[in-house]
Amino acid sequence: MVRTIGSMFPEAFRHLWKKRATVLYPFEKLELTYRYRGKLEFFDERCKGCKVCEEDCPSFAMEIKDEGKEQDGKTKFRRIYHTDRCLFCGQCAESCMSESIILTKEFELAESDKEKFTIESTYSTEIIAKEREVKEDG
Amino acid sequence: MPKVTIPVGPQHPALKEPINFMVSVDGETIVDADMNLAYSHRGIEKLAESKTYLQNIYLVERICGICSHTHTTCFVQGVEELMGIEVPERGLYIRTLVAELERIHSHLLWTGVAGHEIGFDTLFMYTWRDRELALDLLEMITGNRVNYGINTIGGVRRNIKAGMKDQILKHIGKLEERVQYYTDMATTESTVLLRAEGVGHLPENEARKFCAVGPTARASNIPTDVRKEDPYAAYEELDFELITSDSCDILGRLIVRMQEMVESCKMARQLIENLPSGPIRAPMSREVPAGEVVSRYEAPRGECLYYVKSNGTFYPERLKVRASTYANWPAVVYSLKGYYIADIPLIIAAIDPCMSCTSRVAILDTKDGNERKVLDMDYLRTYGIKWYKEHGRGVRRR
Amino acid sequence: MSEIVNILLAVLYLLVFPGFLFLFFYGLFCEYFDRKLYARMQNRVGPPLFQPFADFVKLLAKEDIIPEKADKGMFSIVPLFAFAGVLTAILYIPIWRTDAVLSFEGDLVVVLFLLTIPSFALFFAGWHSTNLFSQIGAVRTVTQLFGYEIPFFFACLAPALIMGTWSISGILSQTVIRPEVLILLILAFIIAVISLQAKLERVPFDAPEAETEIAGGSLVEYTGRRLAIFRLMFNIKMVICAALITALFLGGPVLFPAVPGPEFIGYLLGFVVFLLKTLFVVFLLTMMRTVFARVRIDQLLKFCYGWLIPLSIVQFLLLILVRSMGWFA
Amino acid sequence: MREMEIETETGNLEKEERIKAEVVGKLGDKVEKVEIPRERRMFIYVKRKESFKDVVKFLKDWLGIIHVSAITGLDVGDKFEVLYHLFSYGKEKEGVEVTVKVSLPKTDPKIDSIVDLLPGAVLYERENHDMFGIVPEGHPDLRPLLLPDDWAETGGHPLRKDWVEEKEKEKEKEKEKEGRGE
Repeated sequence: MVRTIGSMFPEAFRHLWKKRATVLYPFEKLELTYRYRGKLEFFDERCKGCKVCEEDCPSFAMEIKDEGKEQDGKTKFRRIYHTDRCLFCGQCAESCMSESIILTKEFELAESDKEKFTIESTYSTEIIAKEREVKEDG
Repeated sequence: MPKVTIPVGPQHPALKEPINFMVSVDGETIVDADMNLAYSHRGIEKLAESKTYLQNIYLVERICGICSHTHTTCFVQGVEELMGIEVPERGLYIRTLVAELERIHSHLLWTGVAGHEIGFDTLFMYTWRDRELALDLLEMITGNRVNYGINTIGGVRRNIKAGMKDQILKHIGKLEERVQYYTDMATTESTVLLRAEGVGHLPENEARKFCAVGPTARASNIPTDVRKEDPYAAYEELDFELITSDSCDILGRLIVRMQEMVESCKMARQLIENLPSGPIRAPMSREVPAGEVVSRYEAPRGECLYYVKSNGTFYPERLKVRASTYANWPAVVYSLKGYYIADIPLIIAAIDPCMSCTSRVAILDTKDGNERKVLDMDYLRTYGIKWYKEHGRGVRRR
Repeated sequence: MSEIVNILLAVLYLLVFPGFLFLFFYGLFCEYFDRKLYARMQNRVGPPLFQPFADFVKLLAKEDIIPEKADKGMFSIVPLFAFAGVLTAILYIPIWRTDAVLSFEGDLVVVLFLLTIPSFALFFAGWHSTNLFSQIGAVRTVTQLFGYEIPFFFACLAPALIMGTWSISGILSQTVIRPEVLILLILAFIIAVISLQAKLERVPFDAPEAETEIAGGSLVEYTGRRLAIFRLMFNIKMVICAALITALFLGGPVLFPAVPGPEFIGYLLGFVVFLLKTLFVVFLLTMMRTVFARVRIDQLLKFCYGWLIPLSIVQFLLLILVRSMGWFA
Repeated sequence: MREMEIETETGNLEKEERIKAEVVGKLGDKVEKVEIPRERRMFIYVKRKESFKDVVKFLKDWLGIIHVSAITGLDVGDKFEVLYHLFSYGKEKEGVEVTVKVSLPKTDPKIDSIVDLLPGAVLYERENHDMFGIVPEGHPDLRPLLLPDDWAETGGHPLRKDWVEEKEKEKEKEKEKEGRGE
């Protein structure tokens, strides 16, 4: 076998004048792909309250609670999303039949206040006729 | 000369995760070694019994951060076999492509770690920088860099778009070039050869005896590779070589991994060029018929085995995971004997160890030494907060 | 009156320049230079200029722990002992002109002796920490000492042999007269730089403190102030060794050809030249640690006894031949 | 051309059938049944646990199956099942995963250790000892492997279906105490 000594020398020497490979986060940020799975965003008006997301979530980050019926007969729901439990797999968005869950590119979710990890909203199952956005991937 | 027993681990700079080797040394030579595993056992097999099959995909994905695709594919394959689903061709190809990219990134990572263990930090920095190329590709295809989340029962979740092909081919070309450079560099550089050649010798019969898998076995001249022997996904249609080395030492494992990366690049190119059209996933139901299945997969570190037993409900009755590192431990203990203390990190690192477990339990010896108590994470947290509230100032003043 | 001035001057020499203060800052700067170059060659960013200083201050503020089973006296005194050793050595090395602060016939041997003190200090520090890893590191330190010290001595004594004087200042003033002699010492220079790398316990010869093998070796139990002193000592040792090599093989602060002008300009220029030359030596050391993997302790000894010592003997014989032929007399 | 022929031949279940014929022929009374669910997969059901080691010995000596992939323990209600995932090395597409299945009564979960035959099984047997309390008789070293060293005294065997977490047990006890207090 051929033996050399210091065979990395030219490569190392060349790098003295090369731009660093390090990305100085948080001053520089890389461009994320549109497929990135970050914090969830909800279209409450589309949700039918089928609870598939709650059922499929591997980390119990999603809760949909029945709040009884409103005066006009619509069922009222409460959605609770725990960002601290969420592992951003995107299964809920995939399972969702009404496409009311969208994944955003937001990933800097650190908070010092624990309560901010729980995102709640109350809504009723009124489906607003809105043109459906086509999901980017099958 | 008296024998000294050195504890290597559970906390040791050479080990990235907790494991303990009690190494008996005579001077600088190792005479015996004993190991203690699972400092951080997560109980995933137990947990899996209480989750649905769909949820379990994401659970097993988190067994290992480096070969996350390995675990999901192995699991999903088993479940698909139980359900009798035929995965569309395109789905299999994408699955295989991600698997090969993962292999490249894992092997590059290993090369860097091995370099670090022998004090060659420049190699470490360069390989990890170039590993970004593979990670970028994975990010582009799957959306994430570590836990890809691309597998689902019946196929894959993300498609490869037409515009991606060029970039994938470009990156693979770059990767091939770099891999070739590292192969030339690492296999001729004298200081690397001094540390790798003849160290950690694991002869073929011993490797067979201890049931070594993956590159460890292949470097001991055992031509075993699940992709060849028991083809899954799209490997049957791919043209690649099974790399073995007869040197049986760490250099052999280095060469095997290096050349496997070249083969992986080749395979990725074939996959992207012959990507069939059609759907990427088949429809699936949530219920899995009763039955049992053994699923095998060639992880970057070697054979990975899943045993899934279903009882006809939403939840698996038993999920057995045998990750590849686990199979290689007896071989490591064997190959440690007779070498120097200085060789310990490299011999351990040579199998690319991955403990991949975390614990939620700590056993506390109370002061009298009789009572034992199980402390859970909540208790430890409140205890820590309390302690710092009481002692905080004193600590700072000192 | 002149006695008081002399004493004051001596204190100044010892504490400010070229003593403690200068060495402190220059040592930290050399660490920065070394780390920055190392990082740049690895395509990284590297530390900012004040990082080594910040590290030092941070370590001073850290909790100081002495292991229960350690020999407390030895554990505490050893870092100071090593530190004092290297600090004294600078007084014999020329920094801004051809003669050093102190010099006498034979000071080269004294400097070489002072520079071995840190290794022994490291041995005692490791041995008295009573930690398994530190004791292995201590034993390795001494084992390594027997490897590199012989070629380093041989290489450093080669200029003395050809110049006919055992004083560093004397060697330097001879070099000024006959700079062409340095060509004969190229081999000795290479040997000195390689064995210096082993002396400083840096990659590829860092087996005594190999982080991934024995978790930092001798210093594994050291924390806080004592570790800060040890680290500073390593930096200063690097500067002094580089300065010694500069003085012996590279002509020290002397600029060839000499620049005419007032004396203080010559001194200032000499100082700048000294800095540049020591930085060049540090650069060579950094380059070595960038492109090699660590060798095992047995391989190091094999290398020292198989290559460095025979080569240094060859160099010696060459010089003896040259001297006996009277070519450079 | 010949290689091609061999490939197509192994496409059907010839290799598996061959192993099956050997096993059934030579060990007829010891083996309950042999299943071939698909290509390269086999399940051998052993009748009685006493004769299990003979089956492994036969597989090793006659068929050269020496690779232990894993050993799975299984809690099926009234008994334990132990699955030995063995692997027969082969050329391209010829490897066969042979799973040997044995049942053990829960009251007496003991089985012969196969470490003396196949040393690679050493860790897997220890693992099952930890997780199910299945005792491999003749195993050289049965210290806890995955569980903490002092676990077995108090903790039980976590992968058994009736296992309850220590914390849960304590909670239950506390509840009982509270109930009594009221």
